[in-house]
This record gives sequence, structure tokens and C-alpha cells, in this order.
Amino acid sequence: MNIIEAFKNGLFKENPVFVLMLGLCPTLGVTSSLENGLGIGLATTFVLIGSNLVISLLKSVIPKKIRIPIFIVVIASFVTLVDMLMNAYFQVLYEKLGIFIPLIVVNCVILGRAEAFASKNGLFPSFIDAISMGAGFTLALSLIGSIREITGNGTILNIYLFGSGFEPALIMILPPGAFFTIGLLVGAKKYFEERR
Amino acid sequence: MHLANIFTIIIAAVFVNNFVLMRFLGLCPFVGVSKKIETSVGMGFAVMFCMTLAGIVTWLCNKYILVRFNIEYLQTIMFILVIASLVQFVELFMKKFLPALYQALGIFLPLITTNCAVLGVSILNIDQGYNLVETIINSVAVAVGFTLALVLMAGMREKLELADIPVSFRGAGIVFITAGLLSLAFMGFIGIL
Amino acid sequence: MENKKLLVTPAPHARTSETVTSVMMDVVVALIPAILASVYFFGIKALVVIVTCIVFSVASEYVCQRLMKRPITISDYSAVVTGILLAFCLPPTIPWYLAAVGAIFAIVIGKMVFGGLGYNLFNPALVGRAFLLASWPVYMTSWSGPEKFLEDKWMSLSDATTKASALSVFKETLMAVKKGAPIDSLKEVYNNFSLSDLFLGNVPGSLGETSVLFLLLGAFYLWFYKKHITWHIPVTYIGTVGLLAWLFGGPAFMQGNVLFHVTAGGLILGAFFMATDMVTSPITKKGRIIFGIGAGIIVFVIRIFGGYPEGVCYSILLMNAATPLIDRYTKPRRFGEVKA
Amino acid sequence: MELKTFPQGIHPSDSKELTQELPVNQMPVPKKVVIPLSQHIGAPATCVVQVGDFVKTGQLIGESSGFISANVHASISGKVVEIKDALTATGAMSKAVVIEGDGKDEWVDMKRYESFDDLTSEDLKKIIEEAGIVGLGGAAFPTNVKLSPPADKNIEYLIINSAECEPYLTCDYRVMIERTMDTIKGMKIFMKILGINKCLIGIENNKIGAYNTYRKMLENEPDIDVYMLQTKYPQGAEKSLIKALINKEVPSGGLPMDVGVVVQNVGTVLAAYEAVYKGKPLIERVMTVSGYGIRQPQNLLVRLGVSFEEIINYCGSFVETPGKIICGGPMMGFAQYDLSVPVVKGTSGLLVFPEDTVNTYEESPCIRCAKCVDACPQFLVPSELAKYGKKYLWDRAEENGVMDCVECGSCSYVCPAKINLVQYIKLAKNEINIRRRKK
Repeated sequence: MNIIEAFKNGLFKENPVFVLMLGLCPTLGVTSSLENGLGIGLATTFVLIGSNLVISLLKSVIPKKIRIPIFIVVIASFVTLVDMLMNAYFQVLYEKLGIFIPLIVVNCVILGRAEAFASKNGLFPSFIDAISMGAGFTLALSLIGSIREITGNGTILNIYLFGSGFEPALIMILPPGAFFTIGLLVGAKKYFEERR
Repeated sequence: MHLANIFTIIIAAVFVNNFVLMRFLGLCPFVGVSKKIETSVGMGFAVMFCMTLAGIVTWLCNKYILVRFNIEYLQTIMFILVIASLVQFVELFMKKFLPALYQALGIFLPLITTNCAVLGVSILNIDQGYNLVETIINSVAVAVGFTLALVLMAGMREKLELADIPVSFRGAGIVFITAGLLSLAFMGFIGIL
Repeated sequence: MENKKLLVTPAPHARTSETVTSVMMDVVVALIPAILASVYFFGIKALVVIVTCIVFSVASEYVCQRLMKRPITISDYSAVVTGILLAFCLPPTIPWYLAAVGAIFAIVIGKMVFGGLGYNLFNPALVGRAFLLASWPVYMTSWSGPEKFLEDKWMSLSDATTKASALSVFKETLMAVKKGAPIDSLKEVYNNFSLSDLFLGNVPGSLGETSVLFLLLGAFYLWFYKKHITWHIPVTYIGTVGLLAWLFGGPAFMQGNVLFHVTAGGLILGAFFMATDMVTSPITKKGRIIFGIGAGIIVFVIRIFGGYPEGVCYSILLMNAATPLIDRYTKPRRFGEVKA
Repeated sequence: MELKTFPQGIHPSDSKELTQELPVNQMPVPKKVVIPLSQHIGAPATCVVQVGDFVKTGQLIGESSGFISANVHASISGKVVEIKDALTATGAMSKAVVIEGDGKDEWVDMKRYESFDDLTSEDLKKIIEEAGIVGLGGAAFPTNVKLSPPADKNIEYLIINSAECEPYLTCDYRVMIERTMDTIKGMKIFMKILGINKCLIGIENNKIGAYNTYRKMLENEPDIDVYMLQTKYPQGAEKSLIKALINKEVPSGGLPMDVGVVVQNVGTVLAAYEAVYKGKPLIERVMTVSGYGIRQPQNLLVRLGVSFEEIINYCGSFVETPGKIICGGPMMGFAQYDLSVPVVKGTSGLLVFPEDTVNTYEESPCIRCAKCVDACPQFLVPSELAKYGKKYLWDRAEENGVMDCVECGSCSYVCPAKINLVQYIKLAKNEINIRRRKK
């Protein structure tokens, strides 16, 4: 498989968030700032890479009937690992993301890639798949995070972008803002696709 | 335990911190299963059933296994396994002994395993330090809140089916916008309690 | 015989003269007394806000319809109604650009993405207001005035001595009582606002909601003369709030001040002009009664227990969300329907 | 006095003053008639004449061809010149017999009865069937079928439909005023056929003259009661009339006989009288020609098969350029584009409106004002049903009772958005009927 193709796929054609509508909870739940979006995106990518690699390695020894529980155990182990690592090295971010870190385990993107790709392909392709899908996911979350942070708080990565005259729309970092942002993004995407 | 305390938990879980609209948990079924009122009610009941059961079992597991053996760091693995097997078990049990209920709710059960609301409520119950009774009340109330949001959404989506929505917003777009407006309306409950 | 020009249309061949435009026009007419009252009490700034809201509502509807390549229907006055109603629930001192943003949001997100008039699920004006309140809470809760006609501040656009609205005074007192202040201070709140001021609109508040008298004037025009609204929603809505206020709104059980709770805040405006919005309220009479009672309960809960001093906007939005369900379960019993 | 009526409905201006006080005028026998073989609900009649045949007035030319069908007779004497497909008022084509009159109007031999005391119920039904009588209110359902309820239905009442709730139309009113005694005799014929002794007449209070006449004539008739009804549309819809008079609801999907009622239009009653006492088959009817676009509005007794064009010419032609010509009443009638269309058994009126009084309406989106919900005599939600029809959601339309719609048009009348609600509903009904037949 062509690496560039794989990335195009993960980032755009089959973007897990905008196209496949997977992993919506973190997409909306933690994207009140770019930092949060980036954080959960990278954490998810890490778990994705780990689980894809392990499952790809073990694919011949996993019995078909109980493959889903085994996948879950593998994913959960990596989530626990991320959980502990973040707790140790990124204390502030860890507390902000809260419950969404353990919840990476139920992110359909990860289980979906394990089932649809890693369990059928070799080590290297699975690795590329994980990175491209993870990148797509992280990109989507960062995009939503940046939009919400700029419009709702007037900052990007906590740096003030505008003068004091700018009064950000608080709603954008509140729950309704998350829904509006993704709704408008999905609408805009469709609008431009149709025009092409 | 005070009655007021129970009341607080219920109001908080159903309205103020509505899982779907304010906490963003259980969004996949919220988007996926809210096309028709009947199915969303079915999903609501299935979630309520599993959530309560999962809440109780994970609470017990936490107290008698994780805490006792000092292995709280295995919470995620343990809980997800417990929930997955619980759902599986419920499915088998229903199929065998409650075929009518299985007919109604069966199709929703596989979806619940990956419903982060179930895992979410289990973890939150522990984080909040609820006792067993509070855990049960909270789990039921969260499920009621989930069902409320789901059914409201389903009603609106049935109505939207007749609307003349701009092409770009048909499908997911309008669902998110509607959810956003619903969430905006739910902001009115902020500060209660 | 040459009859090339005979018109063939489906039956019925008789129609009433009413059109959507005429209905919307009637609503605009009904709002005129309250517009005049708001300008009289709050000065030229009120007019600026109202005009801004109307202009931006109509303009955004026009732009959306151009983008969607649909027929331009701004002449049906529905966007004008939205603009006026949005302006009515804003404080007179709000900067014009925020009013404009609210109007744009109301029309674009509240109405046009759903396909325009008739398809929106939530009252667009209230969507705009809830959006502004969540985004710029400080501006949305700083009231001024009233600065009546002929006072020096009447012409001023910027002067704003912030005052508290009747309901926010009530709320603050209520919070104080909860923290241990003497319970009789609630009575003082009731006494501090004279009923005639509340009734006329001579109090700080959102610019169109204060004048009960002039709102009722328009409402009765719509209700009895034009028959566009029925009693079901306004009466049950106001009745529920009144009843609950009397029972639980005072220092002791059954000592609440009904008239204060009905006339202070946006209840009259909401009950007659927003909850009755045809597009977003139930179509059956039974459904409208449920709508009114439900909204009434929510208003009261928010006013007494919630974080906001006023709950009219949210109560109507929440009941808007429930309207499809209410409609579905209050279908009229069909003629000759066999009871199952 | 207490006025009976049904719940909901609408109050369009009745405009009956144009013709209400004008006695029925007999139109001369036409030179040429076009007689469609399908003038009724059910199977078209089978043609029993050939081109070139000479026929007498009242001679059978089309024979009933099934359980629900009706005979068709020649309405003038003369020569059959053509058998062709002709346009009818509903816009559908029907096979039709064209007769060119010989000007003599020579009638067939007719069997008259001075009284029907010696006739059995079956005899009377036979006479009505042979005379080709169908409901003259507009639906044109074969009368003999309506008079033969299945044995398990217990019929209690005969209800005479004289509500004439359509604006402009006054033909039933004139029949009631001018032929009071004959219609009473006709009612007795129906009562004998049905074997019952209870007949109710409902008359709206804008036709108070008819009410008073019947009151007087019925003083010694304990079996026939006359009631005054509040003027409201659609009082003349069978289900609404039954609700108004005996406060019973015809079950959804059912027929009047399910609540023990047979409803007959007053014009039909007169036709039955003519068939029994005079031996006349149904070859002529009273109709109203009205509207502000016709020079001499009037109530006319016309032979069936005469063209609209001839009627219009007889009535002094148009006042100014006509904008719209309607066959039937303004609420349920059909707009016409070709005036060669003939009068048939169900034609109750011909209305002409000048060009400057007719409007076309642009549909705007439904604003859910619920005016249609408050108007629908069937307690349906027309706005919603129409949306289902528009979006081809037949199942949901069916679930929500679209088949109960009586197509009275009240919803379209009140709609401020000018949506053609009835048309979308009819579309759904049609589609569901096709699907049901396939099953």
C-alpha cells in the first residue's frame, strides 16, 4: 500500500470524524481548546499505533470467536499505559481531559481499525494505517479545538490573538458551541464538495 | 442519606449535567439511534437496564477487588471487560428467558458495549465517591437523562424529515445543529441546585 | 367560442384572503404599541437596537436564500417579526454589533439551516437571545433606564447607568435569604416595585418586555380581532407561573406576589408573542395546554432554583424541543375512530 | 330554536342570493346530446345501441354492467350518429353516445303507477334500478345499491341530504320548494324499500323557506321529521350530516349503514318519485347556473348530455371575459377548459367567474398555524397529511388516517399558505388505494 495514499485516506477520504462519524464523544467533549484537542488526539493515536501493532503481530494466534474481547484487552492495556504516562508527565492536561482518557478505550475508531485493518494486514501496513488514521483524528480534533478556542476565548494555545476590544463568544467553548462547530464544519464540507 | 441528596443527584443527572447534551457521552447512539421515536425509546430502556447493572457490578468490583488488592490502576481494563461480558450475558439471558423483551431491545444491546456513557457512568460513580444506593440512583437518572435527550431528538428528527433542509446540511449537519440548539436550551438548567 | 384563457386549478375554488404575509404583517402591527412604549421609556438607543435587529435579520435571510439558490421571500415579514422579537428581549444598552450578531445567529442557525420559514424547530428570536446570553452574559444582564422622553439621557446612545431588573433584584434577595437573610426581605422586593410601574413598563429590563399594558394591547388585537392566537398557551402559561408564584414564590406558602411574577420579566411578551409562535408550538389545543403548563413550570423552577433570574426564554426553547412529541401524542381523536 | 350541526367545519360566503328565489326554468330540448356511458361510480354501462339506430326519449342505450353500475338512457329522440370517447367534467375520458335530435322528443312507453301500495320492496328497487337512478348530490353512486344494505346491517333511519352546503348552488333548494309533495312521496318510496318508518330531513338555516314548507306539509306525517341545521360547510358530507342529525359517527373506513343510516340526496328522491309515479328514467335534472360571469344566473331543468356551451348560451352568455368555469360547487367542483363537456347525472351546477375575480395562488411553506386542524370535519391534521403526500411517505399518511379524508376542501380553503392540501391528500389516497388493490 502506498504510504501517501494511506495518509490521504486517513486525513481526508475516510477521516474518522468528518466522514465516518466515529469517536464523536471526545471530538466534542474535549475540544474547547486546541491544546485539549491535540492532547486527546495524540493520546488516541498512541493507543491506535500500539493496538494495531500488537494485534497485527498476534493476528494468527487470536481465535476468531473471542477476538473482540482480546482486542479490547489490548486496547485497554494501552489506554491504561497512556493514562499513567499522562498522569506522570502532563499533570495539568491530564486533569483537564479527565474522564475522556479512560474513555479512549471505547473510541470506535480504535476497535474499528483493529477489526477492519490490523487483524488482516501485516505489521508495517498496520503501523502506517494507525498513524494516518490517528493523524486524521488528531487533525479533526485540533481543527475543532482551534476554532472553538479562537472564537470562544480569543486565544490560540492560550496566546491572546486580538486586542482587548475583542469580546469572544463564550458559547463556543460551552457545550452548544461544540455541536454548532461540528455541524457547521460538516455542512461546509458538504457544500464545497458539491460545488466541485 | 437525605431525600434532598437523592433529589439533587437525579436533577443533576437528568437535566443539569445531562450526559449527552452537557457531558458529550453516548453521542454515537444519540446520533445513530435517534431517527425514530420508537427505537429511541427502546434504546433508552436498553441503556437504562445495562447502565444500572453495570453501575452496580463495577461498583462492587471496584470496592471488593480493585481497592482491596490495591490495583486501582487496572480500573479501565477491568471495567470495560466487566461491561462487555455483562452485555453479552444480558443478551443471552434475555434471549432465553425474556424473548419478548429481547425482541424489543435485543438489537440495541451490541451497540451498548461501545457506548461510552455506560463506561463513563461507571467511572464517574467511583470518582464521585457514591455509595451503592447513590450509584444505583445516579445510574438510573443518567439513563433517564440520556433517554430524554434521545427521545426529544427523535421527535425533532421525525419532524425534520418533512422539512426542506438545504442540501449541505442534510444528514449529520442538521442533527448536530439541532443537538446544539437543544443543548443551548438545556443551559437554562444551569445553576439549579 | 374562444376560451383559451380559462383558468384550471384544483378545488376548492374559494379561498380565504389570509396569506402568510398578511399573518406576519398582523403580528408586526400587534408589536407596534410595544415598540413605541420601549422607545418612550428607553430612548433612542432602544430604536437603534430594534432597527439593527430588523435590518440584520432581513439581510441574513436574503443572503442565505441567495446562497441556497432559493426564492427570496424576505417580503413575507417573517424576518421582520424575528428581528423585532429578538430586539425586545435585549437590554437597551447592548452594543449594536452584538445585537447584529444575535440577529444573524437567530436567522442563520435558528431558521435558515432548517430550510427557512415553517421548518425551524426553535423560535429563532429566542435562539438568538439564548446565544447572546450564553456568549456575552455581562452585556445581556446590564440593564439601564428607564429614561423617559424629554429626559437628557433619552437621546444618548452610550450612557448606561447599570440598574438591576426587578427579577434580578428578586433573585439576589432570594439567594441572600437562602444564605440566612431575613425572609421578610422578599416582601420588601415586592414593595419596592410599584405594580403600576411594572404594568406600564417604567422599570429597568429588556427593552420590549417591560410594558405589560402595550404588549397586551397588541396581544388582544391578535387574539380577539385577528384570531391568530388562541387562549390555550398564554392562559395556561401565565396561569401556571401565577399559581406556582402564589404558592411557593413568597416568604411562606401561599404568600407569593402573583402580579409581581407575572408582570416583572418577559412572561407577557413570551406568553403572547413567542410561545404562541405557530411554527414552533403544538398544533392541537390539548397540546398547547400541555405546552403552556410545561413552560410555566420551567419558568418558575428557573426563577426560584436556577442560575438565571429569568427563565422565559429557556422555558419556551425547551418546550419547542418537546413540541414534536407533544404533537404526536395529542393527535385529535379521528372522526369515527374505533376505540382500540 | 336549537340548531343542529357537526363539530368544526368552515363558513364560506354562500352567495346563494343570485339564484335562490328564481323558479326552475325548463331548458328547451337540445338538438344534440353527448351521453357518456360512465356517469356514475362503478363500472361503465355497456352500450346497447349502434351508430345509425333511431332512439326515443327514455330508451335504454347503456346497460348496467355489474353490481355497482347504472343504466343510461337517451335524453332526446333522434339518431345515434357517433359513439366516441368524450371528455367529461372531471377531466377523464368516457365512451359516449352522440344523438342528433329529430326535434320531436318522442318518448318511449312508460309504465306509471298511481300508488305503490301494491308494489313490493323488490319491485320498487327494480324500477329505480331500471330508471338508472344514481345519487344526484355529486358522487353519483348507484341508488339501488345504496338501498340494498347487507342483511346483517340494521337500518333505522333514512336521512334526506338537503343541506346543499356548497356555495352558489340552489337547485336542491328549488326542488324542495317547488316539488315538496313529490319529494315526500319519493321519501316514502325509499322508506318502503328499506322497510323502515323513520326519515329525517336536515335543512340549513340559510334555506329557511324550504324548512317552513316541509314543516307545513309534514304536519300529518309522523314518520318524517325535519330539522334546521346551522349553516356550515361541509354539512352535506354524509358523515357530517349523520353526526349533525343523530349524533352518531360513521366508523373510520365504514359506511353510513354501519350506524343504521341510509343517506339520499333530495334530488335523488325526486328522481325516484318520477320513476315510480311517472315511469320516467333519469334523463334530466335540475342544476344551478350561477356566478358573476354569467348574464342570467338561474336554476335550470336540463336534459342530460347537453353541452356546457349550450347552457351558457341559453343563459345569455358571459358578462365579460370568463376567468374560470366550474362544474359543481366552488368547494369541490372541477374547473373546466373545454365547454363541449356534457351535463351528466351528477352535475349539480355550472359556475362562471369573470377573469378579474379569479386568483392564482403561490404556495408558501406551511407555518403550522393549525387553521386546517380546526377546520377538518374529520379531525385529521391536513397540514401533516399533505406533507406526507408531498414527500411520498404513504405509510405514515395511512397511519395518520389519510383514508378518512372526505376531500371537502375545508383545509385548503382556510390555509393562509395557500397550499393545495386536498390535492396532496388525494395523491396519497390514490397511491394507497393502488397499493391495496395490488395486495
